Amino acid sequence: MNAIAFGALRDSHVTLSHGGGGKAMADLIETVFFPAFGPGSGEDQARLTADALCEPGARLALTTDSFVVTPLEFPGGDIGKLAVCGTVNDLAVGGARPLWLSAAFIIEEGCEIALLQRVVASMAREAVLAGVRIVTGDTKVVGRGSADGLFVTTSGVGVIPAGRDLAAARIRPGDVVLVNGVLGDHGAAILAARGDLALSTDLVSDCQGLGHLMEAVLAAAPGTRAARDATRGGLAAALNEMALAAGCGIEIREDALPLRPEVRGVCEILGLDPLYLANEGTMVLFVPEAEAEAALTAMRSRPEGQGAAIIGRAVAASEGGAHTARVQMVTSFGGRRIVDRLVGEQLPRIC
Amino acid sequence: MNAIAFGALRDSHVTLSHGGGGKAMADLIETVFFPAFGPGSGEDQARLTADALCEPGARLALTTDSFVVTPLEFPGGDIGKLAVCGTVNDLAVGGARPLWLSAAFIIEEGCEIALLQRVVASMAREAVLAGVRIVTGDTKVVGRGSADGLFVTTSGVGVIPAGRDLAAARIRPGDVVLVNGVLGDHGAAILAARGDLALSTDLVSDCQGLGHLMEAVLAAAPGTRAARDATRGGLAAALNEMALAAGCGIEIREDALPLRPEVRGVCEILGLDPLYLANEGTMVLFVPEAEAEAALTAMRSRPEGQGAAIIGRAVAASEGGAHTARVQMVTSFGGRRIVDRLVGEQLPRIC
Amino acid sequence: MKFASEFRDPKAARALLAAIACRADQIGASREKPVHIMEICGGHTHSIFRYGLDKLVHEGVEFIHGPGCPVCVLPRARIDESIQIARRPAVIFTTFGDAMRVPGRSQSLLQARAAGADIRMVYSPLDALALARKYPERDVVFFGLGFETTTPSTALAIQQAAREGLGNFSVFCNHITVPEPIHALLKDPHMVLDGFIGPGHVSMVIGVHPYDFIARDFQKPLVVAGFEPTDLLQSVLMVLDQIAEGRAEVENQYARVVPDEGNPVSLAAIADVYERRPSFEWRGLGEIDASGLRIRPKYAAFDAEEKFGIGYAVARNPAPEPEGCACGAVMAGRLKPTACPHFGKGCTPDMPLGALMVSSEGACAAYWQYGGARVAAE
Amino acid sequence: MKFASEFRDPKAARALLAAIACRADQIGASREKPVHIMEICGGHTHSIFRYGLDKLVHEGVEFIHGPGCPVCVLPRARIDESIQIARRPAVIFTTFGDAMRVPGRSQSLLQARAAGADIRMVYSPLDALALARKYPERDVVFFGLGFETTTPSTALAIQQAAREGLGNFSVFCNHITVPEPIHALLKDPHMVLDGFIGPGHVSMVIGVHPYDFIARDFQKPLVVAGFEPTDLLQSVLMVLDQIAEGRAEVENQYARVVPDEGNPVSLAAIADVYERRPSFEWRGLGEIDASGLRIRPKYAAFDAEEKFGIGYAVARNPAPEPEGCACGAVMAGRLKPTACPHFGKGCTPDMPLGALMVSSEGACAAYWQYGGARVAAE
Amino acid sequence: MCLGIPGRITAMTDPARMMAVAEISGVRREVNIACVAEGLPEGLIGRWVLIHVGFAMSLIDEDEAARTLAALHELGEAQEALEQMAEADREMAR
Amino acid sequence: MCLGIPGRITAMTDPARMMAVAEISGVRREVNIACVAEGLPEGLIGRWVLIHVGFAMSLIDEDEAARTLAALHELGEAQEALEQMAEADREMAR
Ligand code: SF4
Ligand code: SF4
Ligand SMILES: [Mg+2]
Ligand SMILES: [Mg+2]
Ligand SMILES: [Mg+2]
Ligand SMILES: [Mg+2]
Ligand SMILES: [Mg+2]
Ligand SMILES: [Mg+2]
Ligand SMILES: [Mg+2]
Ligand SMILES: [Mg+2]
Ligand SMILES: [Mg+2]
Ligand SMILES: [Mg+2]
Repeated sequence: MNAIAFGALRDSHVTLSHGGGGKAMADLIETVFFPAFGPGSGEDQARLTADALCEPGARLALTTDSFVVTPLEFPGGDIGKLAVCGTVNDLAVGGARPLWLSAAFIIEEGCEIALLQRVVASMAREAVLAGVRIVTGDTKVVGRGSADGLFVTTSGVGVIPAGRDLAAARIRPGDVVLVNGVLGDHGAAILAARGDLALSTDLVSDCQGLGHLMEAVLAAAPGTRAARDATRGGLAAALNEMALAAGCGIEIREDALPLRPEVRGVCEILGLDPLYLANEGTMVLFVPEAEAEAALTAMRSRPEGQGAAIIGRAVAASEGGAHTARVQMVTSFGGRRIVDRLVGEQLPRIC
Repeated sequence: MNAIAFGALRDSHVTLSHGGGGKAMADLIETVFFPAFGPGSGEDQARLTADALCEPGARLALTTDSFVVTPLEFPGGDIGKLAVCGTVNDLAVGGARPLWLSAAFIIEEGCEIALLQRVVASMAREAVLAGVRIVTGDTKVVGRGSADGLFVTTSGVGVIPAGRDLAAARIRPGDVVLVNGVLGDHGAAILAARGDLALSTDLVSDCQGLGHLMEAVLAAAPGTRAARDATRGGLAAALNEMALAAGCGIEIREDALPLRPEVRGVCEILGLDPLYLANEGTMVLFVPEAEAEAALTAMRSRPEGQGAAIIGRAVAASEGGAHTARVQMVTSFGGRRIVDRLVGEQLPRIC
Repeated sequence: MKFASEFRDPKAARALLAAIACRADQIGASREKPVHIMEICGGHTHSIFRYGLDKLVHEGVEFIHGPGCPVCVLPRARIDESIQIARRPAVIFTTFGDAMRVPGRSQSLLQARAAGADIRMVYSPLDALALARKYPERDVVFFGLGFETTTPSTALAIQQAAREGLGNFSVFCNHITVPEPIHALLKDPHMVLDGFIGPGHVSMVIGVHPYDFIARDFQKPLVVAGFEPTDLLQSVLMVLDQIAEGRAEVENQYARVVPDEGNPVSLAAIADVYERRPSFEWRGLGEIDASGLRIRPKYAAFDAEEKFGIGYAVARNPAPEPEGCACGAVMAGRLKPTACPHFGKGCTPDMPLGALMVSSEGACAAYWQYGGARVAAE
Repeated sequence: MKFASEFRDPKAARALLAAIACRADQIGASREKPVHIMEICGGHTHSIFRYGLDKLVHEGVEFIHGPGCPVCVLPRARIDESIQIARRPAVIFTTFGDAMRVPGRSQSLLQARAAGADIRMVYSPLDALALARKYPERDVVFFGLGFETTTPSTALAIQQAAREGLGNFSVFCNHITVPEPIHALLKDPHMVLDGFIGPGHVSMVIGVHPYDFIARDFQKPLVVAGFEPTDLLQSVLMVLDQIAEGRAEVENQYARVVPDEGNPVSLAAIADVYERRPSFEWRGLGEIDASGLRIRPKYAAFDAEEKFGIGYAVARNPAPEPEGCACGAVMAGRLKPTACPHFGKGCTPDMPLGALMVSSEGACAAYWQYGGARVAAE
Repeated sequence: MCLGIPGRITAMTDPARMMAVAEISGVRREVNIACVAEGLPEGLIGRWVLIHVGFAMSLIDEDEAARTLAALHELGEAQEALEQMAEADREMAR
Repeated sequence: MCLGIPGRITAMTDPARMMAVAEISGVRREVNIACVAEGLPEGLIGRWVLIHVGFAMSLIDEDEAARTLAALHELGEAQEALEQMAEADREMAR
């Protein structure tokens, strides 16, 4: 770098100046964000209209997630792709058609600007794929050691067309449980990508948007009861949450769970259970038995649902005290065990 | 603490378990967030309807901000109050009536749960005052040293009634510039509260919601052109941004600027300019001359506008090159100087 | 997965279960008067619940879950001491994830970490060594934890550190051994055990002969077993066979991994680095003579107890078990987890009162997590 | 604000401006042939622009902005050296905010901080001392910067550290003195200056006599001035009075703060802690004999240059000024900032090429920020 | 108590420090092979070992494994035959 | 070059270390008073000092300040009189 190479636009790394509300910040926004997302409104908020919102019976859906992931770039994605897909998916699994996203960045001083540009480009790409627009945003810079590189918070607004009402409370015993693909790829890929466990694999995160898949499923299986993306806490957390809301039990079959050998390998090495590994493009779906095949076919007809499988069904709530198990698994060995929520995240263990 | 005092609900500080997607996280959410914001929908998104949104000509407004502040609690507020007011204000200054907020929390391992509860209570209180509902949220926990205690990102959805169109581009030479109160209180109070400069003052942040004030102003001065909350970068940043969008100049009078002596004191000691200090409940408003008095009176009739003042006016764009000054100040001494954007945030200086 | 999934064949398992049922009937075992077989190792406990073997075997066979979970038997005082070490500003305290949630007197390592201690999870003592190389200005302490399976790895790490002169590496040694607590259990006059499933991975280090006293002095059969479901069922059958035939021998079901004489390299490393402590405290069981290892004086520079003057190196301050905790009785096989008055009430995995609720290998946690109690109750 | 706002009275200012105009006419000063008055001190430059005095005074009075901004004259090599110190893992490098954005050869301190160096802004060397007490295991280095006003504070901090035995505190000393560069300027054959506004706060430490040579040897008037607008205008008038009357004296407009003899405690502390360097590098001006201070050998333990073997303590590697930079000529009063070919093009506050664009006290930055150029151009 | 997983040694990384790569279901990790090297690290490539906390603790005896499996297989076949007979009995009884 | 602000000493905090509290427009900060204490720190309370980087560098001479102000005031008054005369002249000229 020679003496001329100073100043906002030519900085290679983010400094506190880029968050100060002055020229350097404007330069960062104009250099990094506008080329990817388009220029802002110039006002403090985006102003939006959509006919779909005004149709009688339509409802607006609002969701938000903060994304924190190490490393920021990993096989199969990056924090930006995650931030768009995660919020799109939270809209989609509720039956909402995603329309608009906001994106707020908390950047650690020292973050590489080229990295930021890659993340933002990845967000823009994923938004196009999902058919949403990133319409407003925010940038904050915090001192070194006050964040972990980059955090991205997205919020999503979508519209739930009249007549759609997906909710876990609508699940009935006998409903069929489906997933759209293999489990645990994201969690296992991230564990390996972090490097501190010195594991090397060819695993790739499953990070992907599920909006189009969900529309396809709803077209084929309009009676679909409920869906959930199986993110933090994995399939086990999603099923437990839904069983609780539905007031029923869920029984899954170990044999039926789609799992890659490498995911099994990571789990064996670290003593983890793949049911609790995070996914970022995998959802669990409850469909009335009569529509199960239609839903499965619809899923398999799209790339996001190639690996779709029926993994179990909803059953009557079992009697018992407050601690009664809601989710059970029939093991491939013929036994039966509870799939409970964990206390916290799984820790690698040796015994 | 005795042996029984373990487990999620009885923890006094956040651990990584509280972010793991399991029981500890559910406990945290149920113990800290639900009592303040009400229980969630049980789904991944909030589902909302509002008649106002469906009126012909109405537009939806969407905004987002991440809040990062040290210390998390300061005289006059805390990060939670800031997060609600900041987003409400970004909606309000665009003429939108705030309806719904999302709130995403990034919590550093070790964060005191009692602090979290105070912050969340403060958000709930401020939401009630502003007449908005916090309808969805998210919680992430990051390792110690990967965040600075707590970051809060709020997004806001509001509705801009038909016929309202506040935009800096509508400002015309001759328009009058108003502020609703004293400048720089937040920035100066935070600088002092941080403690590392060892300054002690009785200053209190101006953090407050401006939605009701904005409605009052718009009722009294329906011709209002544009407004902006003068947050990061202070009044100077807001004016420069607006002048740029308007393609005109702005002239303010130093005499007319409402400033507390303590703010002046902090600025003298640290070599700062109060025009660049952040505010969190102060907005700048452009009104046609004919409506200026009405706007001023409407402001002063509300507590948020007690200290309102006319501070200048829009003027024709001055000729000149790319670096032509847009905002100028007539000094109390009779001179005239440019009020430019800074490069980054102001640093305390000795010379 | 080779050498694992082949041993999960349901057909073979059904045959083994049928044979077990036949043998159990033959020796008159019934729900009311069951044969008590202790699986010593927490890994076996885990497999039993993971595959639901406890509910598949003949009702006359009752599994008693032994003390072989190193995390469960780690006393509160040792957790307190590890936190004391971890809190020192220069220290990076490294541990297997297992130990993170174990409650000490006032905090777990997870909570100490949240409160500011630099505590990092590693998969291997080798990763702790790598940290010591990476941060020469810090003191990297490894929480040495586990039975004979794990003991060689820390011994080899210490030898490696000594070779490299890594003065900033040390081990907080909590290694314990299997035979001694079994001896203590067998001497208990209320002992009800009829036979043992021996720990497969401990045995690959120490071989099968250290269990000879069980057969010889106490006339109980022991079969060293692998961890897959057919391994376990075959081993149960082998124990029942011995009982039916009036034999009491040490047998090896897991010969594909366990050499009868153990692993000579591991045994040499252990002998070089460690010596027996006069006694060591076990959670729920109290002090047991000669049941723990300490680092020999020649490696004192790598002994965190010596380096920081903590633990058995100074006057100790043992913490009594929480009141009403029945862990000792459960580990001795005198009480089922569900019979403990705290089970599922004051004691759950998110708020463990006793040690057996902490690790997923603890009998109470396994009952809870895998529904040994809850599914059965339905 | 007492002792400040009273000196901003527009009425008095108008009177002073009228008197100045009268005196200027009287001595025949005009836009074409102005009187050149150098305000040595960057603080005065700042006040002139902040209050628009340059545009209010008679057009025959032209302010020349002197070298009295310690940040502007800090050479790039010293920034490089400070970054070298700051990058050491144990170091906490503390600095006034002013220095954060000054470009070194490849980085500013702000950028070095973003790249991982532990660099903290403080308001006072006392705050750096407090950090040294708080972090005994770290090396706290204070970036000692400034003219005689600031020099006593670091001297007192070093004395205090010595008393407390704070071995982890040191100062990277860049203190410089006012009279020497003025002497250098006056010796320049192209010198155009007619009189000086003397630095008020430097003078409260050193008194007025160190400027005697200016009047005596070079026959130029100098008036030590305060920083409020009427202070400055009154001082300009006093300079013009001397010119009109053919006098060349050192006068003191700022007697409320500046004792003629300076401050004895400060002078004693300076004498105790510092000695003159044979020469010191000034950005834009080059090496100037005896213009810098270094820490005396008896305080070598607190001298970061000695402690870390950096800077003048070893072979230096001075960085040439960026090509085409006209800072030297601007500081000497031979060029207006706007006459520099880089001004507003390659050189702006967010991308400063030369030193004078960095600090808000730098003449070029002040022209830019306060519109000395831009408003005038309209 | 002690998680052990079978893995195959695929490459040597640092024979002096007794380090090699093991592969477990497509996942690779560097492991210490001091306990199984028997003086000739290179001979290990392709061998299956039992891995615990990053150390190869035991060479898997493939013949023993095959024997156990064969016995299990036999048992399974016998069981199947029994079950088919029982099934046939039930069919007939209907 | 050197930001200096007038402040008033309001309390002693640590006389041994020469530390006192100064107040500047309602803002308080601990400052070192070694340069202005003249052996009797307590006598400083109520006195105005010129503060730079946390050090009281000079006692403000209030008489001198008053003198300067009086001169400025006089000048201002004279100027006002002059301006009024000029104004009156202009009025008359209309
Ligand atoms: S339920 Fe808790 S207290 Fe009771 S035996 Fe089990 S772990 Fe111990
Ligand atoms: S414009 Fe830049 S290069 Fe030119 S004199 Fe000013 S600071 Fe130096
Ligand atoms: Mg969400
Ligand atoms: Mg999501
Ligand atoms: Mg924003
Ligand atoms: Mg998947
Ligand atoms: Mg979700
Ligand atoms: Mg906003
Ligand atoms: Mg805002
Ligand atoms: Mg979420
Ligand atoms: Mg205000
Ligand atoms: Mg705003």
